[in-house]
Amino acid sequence: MIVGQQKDFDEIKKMISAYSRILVLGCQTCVAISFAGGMREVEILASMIRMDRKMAGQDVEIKEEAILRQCDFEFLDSVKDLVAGCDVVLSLACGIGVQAMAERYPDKVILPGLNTTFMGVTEEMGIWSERCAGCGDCILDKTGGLCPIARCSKGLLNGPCGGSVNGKCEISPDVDCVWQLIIDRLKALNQLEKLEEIFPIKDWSVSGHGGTRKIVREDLTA
Amino acid sequence: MFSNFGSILVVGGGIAGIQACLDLADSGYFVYLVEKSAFIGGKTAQLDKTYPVNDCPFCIRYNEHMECASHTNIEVLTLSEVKDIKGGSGNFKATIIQRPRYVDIDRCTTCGLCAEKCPAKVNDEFNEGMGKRKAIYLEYSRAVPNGYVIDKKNCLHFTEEGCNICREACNEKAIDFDKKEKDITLNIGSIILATGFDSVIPSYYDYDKFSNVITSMEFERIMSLHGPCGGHLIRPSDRKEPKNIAWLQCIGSRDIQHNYCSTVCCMYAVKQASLAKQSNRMLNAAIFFMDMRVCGKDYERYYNRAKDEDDVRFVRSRVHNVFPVDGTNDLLIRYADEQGKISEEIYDMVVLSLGLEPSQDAVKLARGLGIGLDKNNFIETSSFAPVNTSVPGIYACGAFNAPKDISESITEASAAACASLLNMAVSKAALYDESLEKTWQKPVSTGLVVGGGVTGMVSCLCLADQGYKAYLIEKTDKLGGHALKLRKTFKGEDVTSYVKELIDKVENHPLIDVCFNSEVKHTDGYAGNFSTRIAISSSTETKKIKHGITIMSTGADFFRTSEYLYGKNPRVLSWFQLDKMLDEKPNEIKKANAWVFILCVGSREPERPYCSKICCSNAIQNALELKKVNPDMEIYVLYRDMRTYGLREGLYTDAQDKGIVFIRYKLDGKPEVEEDRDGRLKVRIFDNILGEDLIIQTDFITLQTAIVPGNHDNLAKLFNLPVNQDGFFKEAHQKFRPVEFFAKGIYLAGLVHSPKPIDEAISQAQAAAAKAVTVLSKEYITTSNEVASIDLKLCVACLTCARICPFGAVIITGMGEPYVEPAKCRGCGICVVECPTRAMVLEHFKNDSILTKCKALLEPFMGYVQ
Amino acid sequence: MIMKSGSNLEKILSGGQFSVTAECGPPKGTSAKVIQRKGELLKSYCDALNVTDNQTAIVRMSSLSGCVFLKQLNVEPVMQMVVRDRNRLAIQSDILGAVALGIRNVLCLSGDHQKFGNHPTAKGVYDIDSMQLLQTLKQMRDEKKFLSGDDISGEVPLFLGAAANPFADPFEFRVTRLAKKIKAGADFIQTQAIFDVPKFIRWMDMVRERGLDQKVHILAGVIPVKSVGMARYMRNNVSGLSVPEELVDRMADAKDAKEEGVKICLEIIEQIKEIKGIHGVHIMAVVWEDIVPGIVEKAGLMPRPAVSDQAGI
Amino acid sequence: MKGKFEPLILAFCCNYCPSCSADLAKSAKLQYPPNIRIIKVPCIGAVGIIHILKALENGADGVCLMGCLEGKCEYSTGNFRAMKRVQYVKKLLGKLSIEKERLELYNFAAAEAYRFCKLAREVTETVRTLGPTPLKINNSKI
Repeated sequence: MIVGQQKDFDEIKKMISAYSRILVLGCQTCVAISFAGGMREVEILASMIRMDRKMAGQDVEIKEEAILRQCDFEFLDSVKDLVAGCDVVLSLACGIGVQAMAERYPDKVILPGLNTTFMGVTEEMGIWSERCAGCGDCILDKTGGLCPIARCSKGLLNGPCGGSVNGKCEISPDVDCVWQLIIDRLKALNQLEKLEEIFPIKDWSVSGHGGTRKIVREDLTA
Repeated sequence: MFSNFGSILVVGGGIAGIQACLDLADSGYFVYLVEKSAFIGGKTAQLDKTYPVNDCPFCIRYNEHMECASHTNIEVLTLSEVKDIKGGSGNFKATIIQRPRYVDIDRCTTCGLCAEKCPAKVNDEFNEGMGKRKAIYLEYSRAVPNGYVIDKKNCLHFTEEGCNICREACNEKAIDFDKKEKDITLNIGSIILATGFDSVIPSYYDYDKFSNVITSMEFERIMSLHGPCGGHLIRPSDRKEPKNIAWLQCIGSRDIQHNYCSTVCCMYAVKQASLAKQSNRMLNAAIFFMDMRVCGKDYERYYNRAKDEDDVRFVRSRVHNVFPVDGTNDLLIRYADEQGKISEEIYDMVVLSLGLEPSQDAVKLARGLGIGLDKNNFIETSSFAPVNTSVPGIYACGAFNAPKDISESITEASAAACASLLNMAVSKAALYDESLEKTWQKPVSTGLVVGGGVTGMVSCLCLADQGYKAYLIEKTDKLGGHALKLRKTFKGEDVTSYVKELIDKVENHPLIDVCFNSEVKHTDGYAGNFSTRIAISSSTETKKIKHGITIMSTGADFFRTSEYLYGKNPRVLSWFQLDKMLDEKPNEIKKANAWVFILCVGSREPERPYCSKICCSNAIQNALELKKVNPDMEIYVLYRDMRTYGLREGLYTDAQDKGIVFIRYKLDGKPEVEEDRDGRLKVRIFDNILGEDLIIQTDFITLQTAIVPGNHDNLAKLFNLPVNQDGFFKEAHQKFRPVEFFAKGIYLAGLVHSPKPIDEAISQAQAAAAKAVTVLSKEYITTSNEVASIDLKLCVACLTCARICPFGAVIITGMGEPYVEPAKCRGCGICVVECPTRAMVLEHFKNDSILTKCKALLEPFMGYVQ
Repeated sequence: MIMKSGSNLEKILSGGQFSVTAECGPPKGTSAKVIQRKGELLKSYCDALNVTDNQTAIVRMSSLSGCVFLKQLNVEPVMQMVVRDRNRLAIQSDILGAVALGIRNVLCLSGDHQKFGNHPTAKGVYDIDSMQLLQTLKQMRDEKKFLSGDDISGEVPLFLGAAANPFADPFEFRVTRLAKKIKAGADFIQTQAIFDVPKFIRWMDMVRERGLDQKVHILAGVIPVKSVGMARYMRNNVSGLSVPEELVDRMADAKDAKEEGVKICLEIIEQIKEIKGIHGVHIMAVVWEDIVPGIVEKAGLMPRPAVSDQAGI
Repeated sequence: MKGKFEPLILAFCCNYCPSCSADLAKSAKLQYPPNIRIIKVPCIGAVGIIHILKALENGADGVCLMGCLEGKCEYSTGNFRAMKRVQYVKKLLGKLSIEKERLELYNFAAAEAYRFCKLAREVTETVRTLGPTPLKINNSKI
């Protein structure tokens, strides 16, 4: 799941300062689940903006809406009229949704209301953490299902570095040393010998360092 | 229609009586509640707050009072007394005499006009005589039954002929002076005595002479918001706020006339003193006591808080007398401290912590019924049948059995309800009005009991004897638990043969299925419909059990100490080892010259700040046994506070008479145990009274080790049950719902709740079974709240509702579709506000409607600003 | 004997002699003086000096230039290189330059996380890791090939070093990781500073058990502690360092903390020397380089062996 | 003519203990300021961030949440969640430069009629001192 976090209100305020008819548009999938962009957050943000404008003695007209996914063009059509009726869309979708909106409505200013933070899991209610960096070349088979690229602060492939203490990373005692976890897991699986081998240098070209990635499945295309 | 034949008669409308009525009525039986006064609620209703939670008892119990008065299966007879009972178990004929109320309850709207006009002023006994009421009165605004009553003794209509002022004032025409006393005859199957207690009326300390010497109950009324002082702490003589208050303990307890401890006074004094301190930080509050007996669940913490946070002063002493201070209304207290040094201190106000004794009317009634009473007039009961009297079919609960506090009285009330149902002669009323409630399905009429100790076995038998199938899950290969290691109860009853008999009954009961070597692996469902998977260690397969209720009775463990050379020297024994020795090696005991008992081993320590409750009594009981075997033996008991509460005080006085030496030690001056080269033991202890170190050469040492919570983390997780700071299970309400969990349909009993002796564990087991029957006996699983629902069009299966619901009422299916379990949802709305896509709805609490309400409330006020 | 690099350090170690190295941090500025002064000071007491590479992620003069200044003084440098700040292209090109400038010893490190330095918002590169850095340099030396497989013209005579931390977790895996580093190409190892000698001995037992001491030269790291404050700081704040409580107590109780610090350091060296498989000591006298000559002398490690052909092949 | 400022405070009141206290206050004929307007909710945990914001947006000078005592929630965790939410909304109010003191959470036992009245007076006084909600002042300029 894509995890997002709403931008600081001051930043949003500055972004929308020139506009008086605003559509706050939520996305009801990933970022709703991470409490950054669902209808609940749309209502809260809209109320905040209204109060802020009221205090500044400025008029504002805010429409609140949320659609299932802002990353699919078909869904975007349902808000056609709402978009037409506003000066600006404050999108509470991830970066994908914001760009999809901008692509679908090229004449409209689409602003991002949140930061797309990472791909991760809900550890528990209210706590999310990163799991995958989308590097394009999965190595989880070799590391016991734990990703050192997303979860080691240095992205080491042959860890742990000397900063690993009590299973925690040197950058913070709140961060698990993923290499410790990898070792524990492989030990439990009786596969510790996997780590005897030196991990080869990684091909980063498929991870986005080789340019924007695209997948084409000929069998599915029109 | 139903026949009243085989109904149950509950005598006494206090907290225990009400509880017994409700449990019986909820299980489908018809109950008559006979209450002497005009209102139910008893002494509890007079209390300001209750320890150890500081809740207002009246607020919390109000619903129960109302329910009792309006339940279709309960008939409340106020102003009534038992005149006569004939017949025997299953076929009693009771004659009740009911005095007239003179006010028609159905008409009275409690408008209060009558009392306003009534010319007769009377001392208000509800307020302990402080303040006045009229001859027509309501005890307090929400008293139940909620209608006025005329106090004939003081009413001018009767005393001076002809006063009709109230009758004329009443718009509802509710007053009728012509009503006559009447006899009511009832056919009764079982009788429960819940007559409560009277406070001991002190004849010393000049209670009557000095206005600023008050009783503990008077103090409760002073502190009560609805009391005569409106909750302001003032002293009677000049209505000024006192600066110094002293509490004197054991007034009418632990003396020659009362060879027992009243059990509750220490805690209520601690409560009163700390509440007083909380209302006025500058107050000097001192409690003069002999032993601080705070041995219930969380009581020690409460006491520690009073001492450490509220700064209540605790003075270990004997008070000689209270004198007036000339020219003031102050009082001088002369007392001797532990070393015998006499001191004097002046106080503005003195509170006498009065002891409890059985009420005189009740004693008379019991004697008339031929019920056996002990020398203090408490009902004689067995530890193994704690609510049975000597007369079959008659049960007793609450303070008539022994002095006890609210939660234990409530437990016993439920236990008595359970016991009276086992008396097969009572017939079911089966009268429900379920038209107002939503119904779902029939409950599964099977119980699951986890833990096969005495508690679990008793619960099982209670269920099975009432015709419900019961599964008993035991993790070991035999039943009995820790009780197998015990010899005798404090009353001297033989535990070993009792447990043997119990095991026999359980194992041979056709409705009980005992699963040995088994544990719970998974559980699901709600009250009336649980489904639990059991793993049996001998088999790879798991067993699935469908059940309507669950009782947790997994017991506790014993602290394994490394102090005092335990485990190093074979002559340092645990109490079980001593029990065993008494049975098996009396000759070794005969040879011993000296024996030392060390109490509070592992209990009341910083890492375990609770009292294990049973160790003091057990130590003395065993010490007396040793004396029996070897009367010449020197026996020393090293203790911190001697907590022989209730009737156990008799053991203590007996031990003192037999020359057993008691030496008190402090936490920072623990005894030291050494062994010489030959393994001989030496105990060094500082004697507070002598003010010097004593060295005791001894042959044996027995350690009274703490009771510690068992390993029930897994059960807690599986059943989503809370655990308190000490690691014991946490019940729904410490005072008023002692054997229930917050989650409906799951109950707890025995040591899993807190440390306790076998009699209290058994009464909890019976109480839990009584609660369980209220669910099992239902025709339908019901709930009366609105439940949350989900707009599936908006739901993205984010799991928030499932994660946040405190009751686990939302289930997400494998396909990602959420479902609200109606019987589990309590309609709190917590999920509704957090649902990120606004898919969750609660009909009576719709988001839109609350926002509209919010707007509407704010609208008319706009005018103020302009 | 065929030398891999012919460096002074390599000669001493392969000659079976106990070596002494020390640390020499470059300045946060452009003056060569600092490094020259340290070089002069330590010259006759050490076999080689490590020049750190943006140590603790704080920007300093480059390790390469520090090494060059030392060479000018006829002091043998060990160039430290971290993978935090360079991708695989920069690494390889820096190595070519270093070899050309006569540098023969390279210590391959991953580097402290940028979070701890003076540019905490920097992007850490970590294109390859320290293990892979060793592999890369070994390949450049032995096969004369870049990572891409392209040929390198000329020789790449390098003596490759790596770090090992016997005190970080997981303890057991630390020896495995050492074995991996040896496999990847490490010729010598400089360990994290040792205060907890018993734990170090346990680690060395495991090292010998796997025969790793036969395959690599292990130089034990030591830090002379200057004050009780420093001891406490290291105990509390430095990840992967084990500072026993009694050591802190000794520093706290000492009349003269510096003297006590040196005494402790000497005691540790004394014990380390006795451990089978330890071929030298690496003294990290952070901002207290002046004390190094004294320590070397008192530890009985003087005079340093003369090596016939100073540096280079 | 501008009259004396009378603050308007919206109180979300849990149906259990706090409501009991409020009702008790009423039945005991204790006085508390009319400035407090009570909305009863099934549990204080059912009051969302949006409810608090909407109350302020609609012109409340102050908002208070009244829940049961810690550990005494009828629904186990409702008051705890309310506490966390109030902390969160206070942060939001900081962003809007609205005084955080306009929002407060109180925990009640069931029979604290006196405390209920006392707090009602205190809240009213606090908000009175803070003056009208900034939403009204600035809004009246246009």
